[in-house]
Order: sequence, then structure tokens, then C-alpha cells
Amino acid sequence: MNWDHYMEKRRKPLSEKGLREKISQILKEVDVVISWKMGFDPIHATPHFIRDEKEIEESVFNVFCVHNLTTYLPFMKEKVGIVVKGCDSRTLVQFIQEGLITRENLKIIGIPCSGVVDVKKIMEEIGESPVLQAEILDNSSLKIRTLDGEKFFQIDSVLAQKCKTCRYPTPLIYDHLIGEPIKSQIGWDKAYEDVTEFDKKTLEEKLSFWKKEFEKCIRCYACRNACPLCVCQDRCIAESRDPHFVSQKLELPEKFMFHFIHAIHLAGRCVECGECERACPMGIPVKMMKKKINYEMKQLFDYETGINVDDKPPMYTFKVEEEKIKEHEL
Amino acid sequence: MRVGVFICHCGNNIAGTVDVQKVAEEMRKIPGVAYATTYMYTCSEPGQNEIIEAIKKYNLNRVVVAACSPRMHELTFRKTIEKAGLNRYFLEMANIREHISWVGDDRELNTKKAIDVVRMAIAKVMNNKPLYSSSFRVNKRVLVIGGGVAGMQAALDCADGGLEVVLVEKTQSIGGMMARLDKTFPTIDCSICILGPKMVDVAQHEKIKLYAYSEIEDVKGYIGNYQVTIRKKATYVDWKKCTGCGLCMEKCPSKNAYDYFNFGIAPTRAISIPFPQAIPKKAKIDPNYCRYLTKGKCGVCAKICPTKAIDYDMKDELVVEEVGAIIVATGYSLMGVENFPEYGGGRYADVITGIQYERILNASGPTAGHIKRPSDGKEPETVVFIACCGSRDKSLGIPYCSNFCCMYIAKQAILTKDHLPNSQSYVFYMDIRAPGKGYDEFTRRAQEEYGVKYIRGRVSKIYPKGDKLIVKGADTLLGVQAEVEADLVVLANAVISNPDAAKLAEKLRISYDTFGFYVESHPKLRPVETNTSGVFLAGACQGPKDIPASVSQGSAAASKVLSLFSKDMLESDPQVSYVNPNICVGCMKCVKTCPFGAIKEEELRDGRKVAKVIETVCAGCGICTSTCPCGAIQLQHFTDNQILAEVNAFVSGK
Amino acid sequence: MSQENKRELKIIGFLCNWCSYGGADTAGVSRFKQPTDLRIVRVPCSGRVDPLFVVKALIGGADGVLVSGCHPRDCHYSDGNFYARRRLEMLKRLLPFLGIDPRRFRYTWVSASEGQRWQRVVTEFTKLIHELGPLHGEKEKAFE
Amino acid sequence: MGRNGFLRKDRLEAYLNNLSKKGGLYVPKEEKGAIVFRKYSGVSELSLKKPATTPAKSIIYLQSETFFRFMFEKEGNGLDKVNVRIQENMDQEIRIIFGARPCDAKGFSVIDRVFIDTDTQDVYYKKRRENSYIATKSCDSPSSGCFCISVGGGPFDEEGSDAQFTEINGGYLIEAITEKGNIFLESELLEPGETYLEEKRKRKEEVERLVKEYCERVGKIEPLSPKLRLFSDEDFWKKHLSKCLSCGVCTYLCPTCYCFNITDEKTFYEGERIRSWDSCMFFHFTLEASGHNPRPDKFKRFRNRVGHKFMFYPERYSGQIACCGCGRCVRFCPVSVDIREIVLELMKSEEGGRE
Repeated sequence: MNWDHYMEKRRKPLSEKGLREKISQILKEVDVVISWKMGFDPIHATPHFIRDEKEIEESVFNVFCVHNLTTYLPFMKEKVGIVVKGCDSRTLVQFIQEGLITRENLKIIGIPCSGVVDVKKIMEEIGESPVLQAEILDNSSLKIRTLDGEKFFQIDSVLAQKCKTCRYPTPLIYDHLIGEPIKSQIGWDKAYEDVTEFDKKTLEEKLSFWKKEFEKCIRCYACRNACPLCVCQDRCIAESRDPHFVSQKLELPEKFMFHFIHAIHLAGRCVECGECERACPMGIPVKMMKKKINYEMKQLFDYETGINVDDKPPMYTFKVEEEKIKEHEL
Repeated sequence: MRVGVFICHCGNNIAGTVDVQKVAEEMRKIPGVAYATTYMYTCSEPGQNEIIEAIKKYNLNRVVVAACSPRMHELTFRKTIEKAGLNRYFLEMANIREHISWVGDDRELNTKKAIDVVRMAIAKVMNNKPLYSSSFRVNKRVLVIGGGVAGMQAALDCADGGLEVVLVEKTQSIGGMMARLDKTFPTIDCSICILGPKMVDVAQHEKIKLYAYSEIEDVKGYIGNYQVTIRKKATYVDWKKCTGCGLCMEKCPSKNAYDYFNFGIAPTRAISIPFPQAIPKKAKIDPNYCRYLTKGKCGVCAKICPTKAIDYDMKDELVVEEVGAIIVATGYSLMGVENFPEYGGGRYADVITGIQYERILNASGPTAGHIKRPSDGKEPETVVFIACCGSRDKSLGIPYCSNFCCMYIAKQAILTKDHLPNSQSYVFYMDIRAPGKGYDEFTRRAQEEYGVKYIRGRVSKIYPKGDKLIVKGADTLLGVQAEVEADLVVLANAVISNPDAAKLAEKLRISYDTFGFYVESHPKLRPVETNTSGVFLAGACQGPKDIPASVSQGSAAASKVLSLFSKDMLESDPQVSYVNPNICVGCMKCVKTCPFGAIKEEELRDGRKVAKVIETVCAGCGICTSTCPCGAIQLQHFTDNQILAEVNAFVSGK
Repeated sequence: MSQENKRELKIIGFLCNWCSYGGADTAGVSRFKQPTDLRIVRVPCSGRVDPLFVVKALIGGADGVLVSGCHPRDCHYSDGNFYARRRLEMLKRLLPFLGIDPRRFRYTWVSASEGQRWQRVVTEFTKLIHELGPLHGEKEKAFE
Repeated sequence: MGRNGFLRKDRLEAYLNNLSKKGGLYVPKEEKGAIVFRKYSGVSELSLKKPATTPAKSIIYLQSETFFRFMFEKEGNGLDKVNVRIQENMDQEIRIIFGARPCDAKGFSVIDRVFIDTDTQDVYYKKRRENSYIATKSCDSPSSGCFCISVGGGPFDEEGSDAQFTEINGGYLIEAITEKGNIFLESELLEPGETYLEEKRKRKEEVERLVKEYCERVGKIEPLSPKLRLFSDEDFWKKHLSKCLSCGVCTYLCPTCYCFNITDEKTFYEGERIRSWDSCMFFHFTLEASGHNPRPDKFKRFRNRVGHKFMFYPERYSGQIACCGCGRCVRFCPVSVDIREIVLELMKSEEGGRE
């Protein structure tokens, strides 16, 4: 896999000063700016809602800024300023495609991103030992001091999965861009290797794989609530009695049903920000199903989510002659 | 919940292969089923009374009828339970005839299947809600598409019935195919003489608004309230000024325009009036041949037109008409002669089609009624008619019979004899189909009185010999080769649907068969209705028809419209979608997918934006329901829970 | 499915009212014999068929699911089957990813006049499902 | 009570095998990216190094349990008479939990007060609780987000545990805490433990020091005063909770959350009445039939959660906080909402703490 572009870019750290200046600039035009600040420990960032100049100082951007902040946007009444990475920006494009946000009420600060870390991996490595200090050395490695001592990580070794195949490091839509645009060398099919690889397994293997994974599901709906495109949120049919698709039982059929609902409702909409998977406390690869559908959307309709504001989500339109769909005659 | 289940024997149709008693027994075991019985003919009057009495006796509040297809009798039984005071939507039908007893022989398995299917119906009916139809105003204007004899008849009947009629004709004049005919069978009376007056009536009727040389651009709305956009094609002649004097036609230097009215049997002018009796009698320029419009110079007609009606810059114009019902009478087309190479069609000038010959016979035709063959204008002595050219020919994809060829061949043969007493006509045919009143007699007259020689058999090929055409064929009755030296060959070419029939059907949302003919709702019982309420059919657009059939369908369609409009308000079908504003999150995906634009955005008091269904526009397809991610918009009577209830009742077996 | 093999499998079909349901009726009127495993749910339009119905049926205990609507362009509601085609194709391609044999689900178009075609569809689909065998065990469902 | 025994690591397998004969033995297991309690199936999957992702709560207080099944049945062939047959589903299984953490066990005591120490007892929970035996593993280091000591617990806290074992000298010192705890000592595989007590004490001090040090950043968390004005300051909550996703991670991973929902899951004419966990973070939690929702905003829901754990519950149960400081809600929150931060700010606010 080719990392050069990441490495090379990491040597140019982003100036948080520049970011804060931009924020204070747009804070004059909007009611709230959504950014990141550091959370309960030095390796956890957390979304930061800035309504007051004083709060700007806290805002940061670094490899721990994993959250896709756009998830808060749909149906937000106020004028919002938001900081997005390349991947996050695709959500905005998708929102606009679906008319879920009004561009006018939005000010976008784009940040070309060279990848964020998978905090779970780090926690795994340090055995969940409390982190006292974290340092980014020469922009390619991390020094993390825990109660049990110090540990060093090559950032690329703990990079979030989605970053390893990131095709859009630079935001696709923004009002202000901070830092130099980054290009990705990663081809479309490369990004979907995991899907195609997994699909090679036998049906039995795949079924038992998902059974094992869903077995862990506790139906906390973190995957759903973290998903920026799950617009139903509180009205999700997974919790409703009318329609009554899923019972409240905690058995596999219910879990399968729920994850089918999640995936199918995101058909041609999922921008693969990976928040569902990141939010899952049980480590279920919830994103895979959606990626699979996206893969097929590309095959069928040559459609990629969140790239072009003028596209139409494929499930809400049609062609009289579908070139790629061959009717399934027996 | 007190469900009553009524299982129909349908004589032996169902009871023959389904143990209806067993089914009833099983249903009795189901909690919530307060009554289950079987009946010989549930749809019969006593059968329906049984239901009504049972409802009262056992105070049932839901009814399941297991019988034939709901497409057949759902309405019947809805009315039945309504009589007994139940809301009509508390009925479900289980189709145990078409889907079970008629398609399976294994009594045991059929019975098992019937039990499941009835259980599913019970599961659904338990989830049914009472629905009430609201009523809406009807716009008592009717659109008639097509000014042929069927369309004219429909238009006149409607207009005489007091309705405002909008008549849209694609060509320059109304009259259609009939206006082109010389005489009509079996009476041999002059076609235009009987059609002409009708055409004048149409023109003069104050209730009929005629759009000639116009086409349907777009159809919006629903029964009672359609908005139809009509494209008035540019004629380059201001018809308000044109008096139809015909001066322009005489003077027009472009003499080789294709004559659609005469099926190209002879050329016409670039500016023309198709025929003397044309209605409206107005000139029209054919832009493909007009020198001014093609080359930019000429302008003769403009110069000589006494009323200065010529307008070379004329553009198409779109007008919108609002109507409450639509009658489709777009007629048919004919297969071109070039489709029959084996007969030298297109290669030999003297191989022509029936309709072309009709024009030659016609007094107002290019030859003024003198039979002259196209090649050299000689009067033919021997004329050969070939029946079923294309029709009943699977190789050309036309398995059907064109219905009236046998008759007009006989007619044309007779007329030929009348015109040229020394002539001899031959007819190659497969079968003679003359079922109508006086039809068979007519074909016999052709043979017996006019000595027309009928040869049963197909023509294998035609080739020229001198100025004659050798027609080689087989006489299957005598089992010999037949060979005729002909001066003129007339092909009874197949009736086909209009090339743009499908396009129009899609605009009207009516269905059409593989041949492009429109499909009626029921071949026997609803011959002029379509599955789209408010749209009716008349004439050959539904399939090949002769004049009397077309006329009667025209009247039939008109009477349908008249009875539809006898009410001021129509009942709206309550099986439409409904949005629960408490659940709707306002993502408006339903708005994106609704084919009818029946969903709009609405702002609630608390400022939330939600979807709202315009009931009268909603057609009840339910696309919105399967689009809505949160199940906020539900198609009444086919809600998610109703369908899921059926699914569960079967798959979970509980 | 037939006299010799009476073990039926659970096959459920969602048919649009205007074309396929009518087609099934036509098949009945013309007495075109069919296997008996299929149970039909009538819906107004194939566009009404939520892919989740199919999933629910398969997870809930069906061995095969069939969806049938009007031929493209012939939809009584003009666009329904166009949407259905996209959604159901998407589903068909998703199923194997979860380990469900896509052949257990099929969507097709049968018009009200195509009784014979309906007979063929039912016969062949039922045959196929029997070749694949039951998706769920007598006791335990495939997803438990 | 002081009854104890020492188990050599190499005997663990045999020990657990025997234990599993006495009832359903539940142990923490590694399952790709999560540690969850599962029926014991061999020592190899046993994972004791860090606290489980999901607390032991779900073994006794099932996330979803069937109270009873019901079937509507016709009486004979009588068309009218319909009877409902009820089939009770009282769980009799003996449950042995091995390897939960002290905070997990403390969690049970919080739930017990509500479901058992009351005159309206929850028979289903009570039965399972009575039939369960809990051996906790004392912690040997704090985990990220832990704050047990801040809420009056500790790495060796005994509340709620029947027995506790400490990993020392290549083995485990197992000490009974309650009568029930003896079940963990009835094994000939154990050696006398006395000799290891001193070693354990040392370890205890050391670990407690470590944890205290880490918890000091948080400080002592005490019940909140009902008079707290800041509590009704919406801006305060908005500031902290704008980022909340209102998912169920914090509540479903919490050893002390016990809110539930009861639904009838019915198909056609039979079904079951089930009790399943609910989460006060969910919109549906307080949604009323009318469509009105007293807690429409996520910050109101979270405020209720804080209130419940640190104000209403202590008020009701003699100053006991409904939090065991396991830190899961902090550690696993997708957006790192930190309940400690919020409670501390509330305490600091002028009339905070106790009256």
C-alpha cells in the first residue's frame, strides 16, 4: 500500500492558530461553530460547540479528531459554521443532494487531512491503561505515556481503517480551506478490496461471520445515532410498533433485521465516514454492509456518494432503460 | 375482533380440488374467528344474503371471503358487507380459485394452501382500518383524442349530452381513415357522403372545441380533474384568416410533396388542403417541401393569398385544457407496402396497398375515381387482391387478424367490376372472415354476381413480365399451382397500431399490449374502460375494427362519460397515502419518488416541516410508503403492518 | 410441490395488483397447472414492495421470496416498477454478502395477459427453491 | 469471614471445569474487539486482563427476558369462547459469575435496592439474583476513565461480591465474602490461602494507591443537592450535551442502570410478554401516547440521567450514589461525553455538594 502522500504531508503540521483565527472570523457570521477540543484524556478528542469567543482557544485539530461533526447538522435551525476533513465533507455534499441542509446557513472550514488514528487500536495496545500524556513526534509517530509507562506508535500503524484507503483527503466542498490540498493515489477498487475480499468467502462462512458479529450487538443504536445520514434518528422503525419490523427481543433475527434496515436505508447514501463502526462499543464491523451496497451502486449506476452536489441518490430516481441491470430470467 | 369467514365452493370450481369444509374447520380454530362457513355460490344473491345475515346474527366486525380473485368480486362483497352496516374496507378476499383450485390437482396440497391463504387474509383483515372516501368536484368537460369516426361519434354524443368537448386531431382534418374510403361494405354507400355531414356537425357544434393538427403533449391530474397540455403544431398558415379557397395550392411551385392523405399514391403540393370535404378546410404548409422554408426563397403562396394568411415564422403553440375525462380514439396505422418484398412491394409501381387502391377508386382521389394503374395510367384488366398481407403472419410478428380486409377486398373487387366491366379480379386468401350482418352474403355476391375468382392459397412470388405482373401462388383447394397475369396487384396490408401509441399510453398511464393496441379493463364486461379510471377507449386503437364497431364504441365511451358526469361530485378512493406528522422527520424522500406529485411539504405550527399527501391526486401506488425510512407515510389498506401481518401469518406459521 | 414430493417449502410472492396478480388470475382461468408452494400477497404496485419485506420474510422463515410487477414502462402508476427494479436489484446483490443465497429471492415482470409466463415463473422458481432446499431447519431458523 | 484458598494458575482450567458443573458458569471472553460475558467453554478464551466491555449485569438482569408466553385458544370448536393460556417463564438456572470486577458487583447492589429491597419486588430479577454466585477479580490497575474511588468504591471493593480473587504469585488468592462465596472455595484444587494474605495486602495497598492517584484528578463525587440551581440552567446542559448522540452506550454498558420497558410481542394469536432494557437517552423513553414528550431534547434526557444517579437515587436510598465508577460510559462514549466533568462542575457550583 502506498503511504507516501500521507507521510510527506504529515511533515507539514496544521497550524491550529490558523484554524482558530478562521473560527473566530466565521463565528461573527454564524450562531455556532462546531469544531474539536481534547476530551477526558490526551488521546480522546471530542466535538466542540463554540458559541463564545472564549471557547475558541480550546479548539484543536490533530490525529485524534476522528468525529464526523456533520452528523449534528440535519434539521439544525441555527446558522452553523463547521470544520470538516475530506471524508466529512462528502456528508455535506450528500446532505445537499438530499436537501437536508440549506447551504446558505452553513459556513464550512475545510481541512486537508492526512489521516486520523483509530483510538480503539491504541486503547487495545495500551490495555486501556489510563493515558496521562500523548505527543505527536515528527508528525509520523506518537508517544503515549500511560500509568504503565511510555509507548511509541507509528501513526500509520494505528491509522483508522477508512484513512488507509482514503480517496478524498481534501474537502470537496468548503468556504475556507486551511493548509495545502492533499492528493490521494488510491484507486476506487483499492478502496473496496475489503468488500471484494470478504465476498469471496462461501455463503456459510459469511452467514456465520455475521452471526458471530451480531451476537455481540446490544442494540444501543450508537451506530445509528452516530450516522450523519440516519435522518430518522428518534423515529427509526427499529423502535416503532407501527410499522413493526423488529421486536424488542435481543435475539439474532432482530439484530439481523436491524442491521438490514440500517444498511438498506443507507443504500446509495452512505458516505463511508465510518462513524457507525467507530461508535460501536462492541467492535462490530457495521460499515461493511453499507460499503458493499456502495460498491454495487458504483457497479450499477456508476454512482459514488457525496461527490457531486448535483447527483441524484440512485434509490430516489431511475432510468427507463437500466444499462447495468440485467433482468433475472430463470 | 369478530371475523367471519365465508368459503365459496364456486360450484365445483373450488370444491372440486379444495376441501372447503376442512378449510372452514381450520378457520374455526383461529381465535378471533367468530364464524366460518362454506357456501355453494357466495357471489349469488342468496350467498350475499348469507353474509349479511351472519354479520347481524354473530355481530361480525370483519369479513373474509375465500372465493375467486378480488379483481373479480372484491367490489361485490364490499358492497355486501356495507349493506350489513360494516365499513367496506373490513373485507378481505382470499383467492382460492384462480390461484389454487384451478392451478393445482393435488387436493391435499390445495387444501393446505387454501388454509394458509385464508389465514393470511384473516391476519390482514384484523389489521384493517375503516376508510371513508371524501368526494371532490368533477370538471364536466371531456377530451377526445382522435377525430376519426369513433372519436367524432364520441364527441358528438357527449356534446349532444350537454358536455363540453375538446377534440384533438393529429392531422390537418378530422375524418380519419373513413374519410379516405370510397364506398363502405356491405352497403356500398359512399363513405364521405355519410361521414361528411357528421364532420360538419362536429365543426358546427357549439359545445365541441376542435384542435386540428394538434397532439397531446402531457397529461396531469386524475379522474374528474385532468390538466392536458396540447401542442398546436405550426401550420404556417393563420387559420383565422385562411378561407380554404385553395389558390395557394394551385400556385405552389413545389409539386412533389408526399401526400399523407393519399398514402403517397400521388404527390401533392407543399401547401395543401388534404381533400375537398376537409374539416377544418384550411391550408397547411409541409415544411419539408416548402421552398421558402427549406431554401429561404419563393414565398409564392404568401404573395397570392387573398387574406394574407401565410406566416412562415409560425411556431408550435402549447395550450392547456382542463377536463374531467378522456376518450382515446386514436385509430390505427397500416403496414407499408415496402414490407412485402416477396410481392415486389416498393419495387413495382403496380403493387399497391388496399388503402391506396381505395384512393384510386375514390372520386375525390388523385385519379378522380378512374381506375388507372400507377405505373403507366393504363386501365387494368386483371386485378389481383392478396389477403392477409402481414396479418396472421407470425414471421412479421403479427399473429392477429386485421378484421376487415376480407370485406374491403370483396368491396373493391365489386367496385372494380363496376368501374371496368371487362376487368377480372382474383383474390388469393387464407380464409374468408365475414361474420358481420350481411357480410357473408356480400362476399358471396362478389364471387357469384361479379365473378370475382377466389383462390384459396398464398402467393409465393410476383415478378414482372412485359408490362404485366406474374402472380405465382398455390391453389390449395385444387392442389395446383396458380398463376395469374395481373395488371395491378392490391395487397390487403395489415392493420398495426400507431407508431406513437405507446408514448401516448405512457402519458395517459393506460396499458397497451405487445402490438401497441390499448388494453381494456375487461375484454367482455368493460370493453371501453381502461384500468385508469377516467380514461376510456373507442375504435381501432384497442384493436382492428370496422366502421360499425368503431362507431358503437364511440357511443359506448360517450355514454360511460355521460354517466360518470351525471354526478357533480365523485367519491375519492380512500386507499391513498397518509402522513403521520408526529413521525415524519421531513426528509421529503417521498416527494422525490411520487410519480404524481401528490405529496407536498407542509409547515406545522411548531415550525417543523413535514410531508402532506394531496388525497385527490394520490393514486395509491404506495411507492412513498416503501421510500419512507421511518414509516411515517402509510398507504391506507396496504400499510406496512397489514402486509407484515400477512407475511408473518405465513412464514412464522403462528 | 407435487404428488410425489409432498414436503412443501415456504415461498412467498408479492404481486402487483394490475399486472402480475392479474397474470396469476389469467393462469388460473386458463388452468395452467403450477406447484403449490407459493403463497401470494397482493400489493398495489411492485413499487410498494419494501426490500425489508423480503428480508423480513427470509429471516422470519421463508425459503424463497418472489416479487413480480408490470413490465417496465407498463406500470399502472407509470414509475413504480422502475423504483422496484433498482431497490430489489440492490437487495439481490446485498443478500449474498450476509450469507443468504441470492437465488432465494427473485424479482420479475409478468403482465396480466401472460398466464403462461406466470406458470413458467412459478414452476421454475419453485423448482429452484426445492433444489436449494429449505433455508431454515425444522426446529432452528437460519438466523438463530 | 476470612475463609480463603489459593489456586495455582495451572489449576485454573480444572478449577473452572469443576465450577461449571455446579451451574451455568459465566466468564469474560474476548470476542473480536470486545470482552463479553459468555458461558464458560474452556480456559483458553477466558480474558481477565481488563474489565469486560459489557458489565456482568446482563447475566442476571437480562437485556431482554420473557416473563411469560401467551396463546389465545378456542375452547373446543366453540366459535365464541376464546381462552388465553399463559405459560410462565421463571428462570431457575444457577448462575456462577467468575471474573467480574468489583465495580460490576457494586452495580448489583444498586439494582438490588430497587428490585429486591422493596415491598414491590421484581420476582424475575430476585430469583436470578438469589440463584447467582459472583466471584470478582480485584483490579490490578485502573482503566482509562475509571473513577471507582471517587464514588466510594475501589479496586478491592467487596460490595456485591460473594467472593473475590486477587492475582498474585502466579496464582489467585480466592476469598469468600458471603456465605454464597463458599461455592468458590469448595474445591480440592485449592491450597490454604493464609500464607498469601500478607502478599495480597501489599498488592491491595499498591493498587489502591495507584487508583487513588488516578482518581484524584476527579476527586470525591458526592450526592448532589436537590437545591442545586445550576441543575435547572439549560445553557449549562446544552453546553455539555450539544455533542451527545443520545445513543444507548452509556446506559447499556452501565452496571447500575436498570430502566426497562415491557412489550407484548405477538404474531397473529400467540406471543410473549418481554421485559427489555430501556435507555433514558432514547427519545422513546418518555414519549407519551399523545405524541407529547416531556424530554424532547437530548440534554434534558442526559440531565435526567445525572439527576437520577447523583440526586434522586441518593435522596431515595440514604445517600447512596447510583454509580460505581467503572468508567465505561466515559471510555466508550462515541463522542467522549464525560459525566465526571459534568457532576464535578455541578458540585463546584455555589450551592453544590451537601447542604
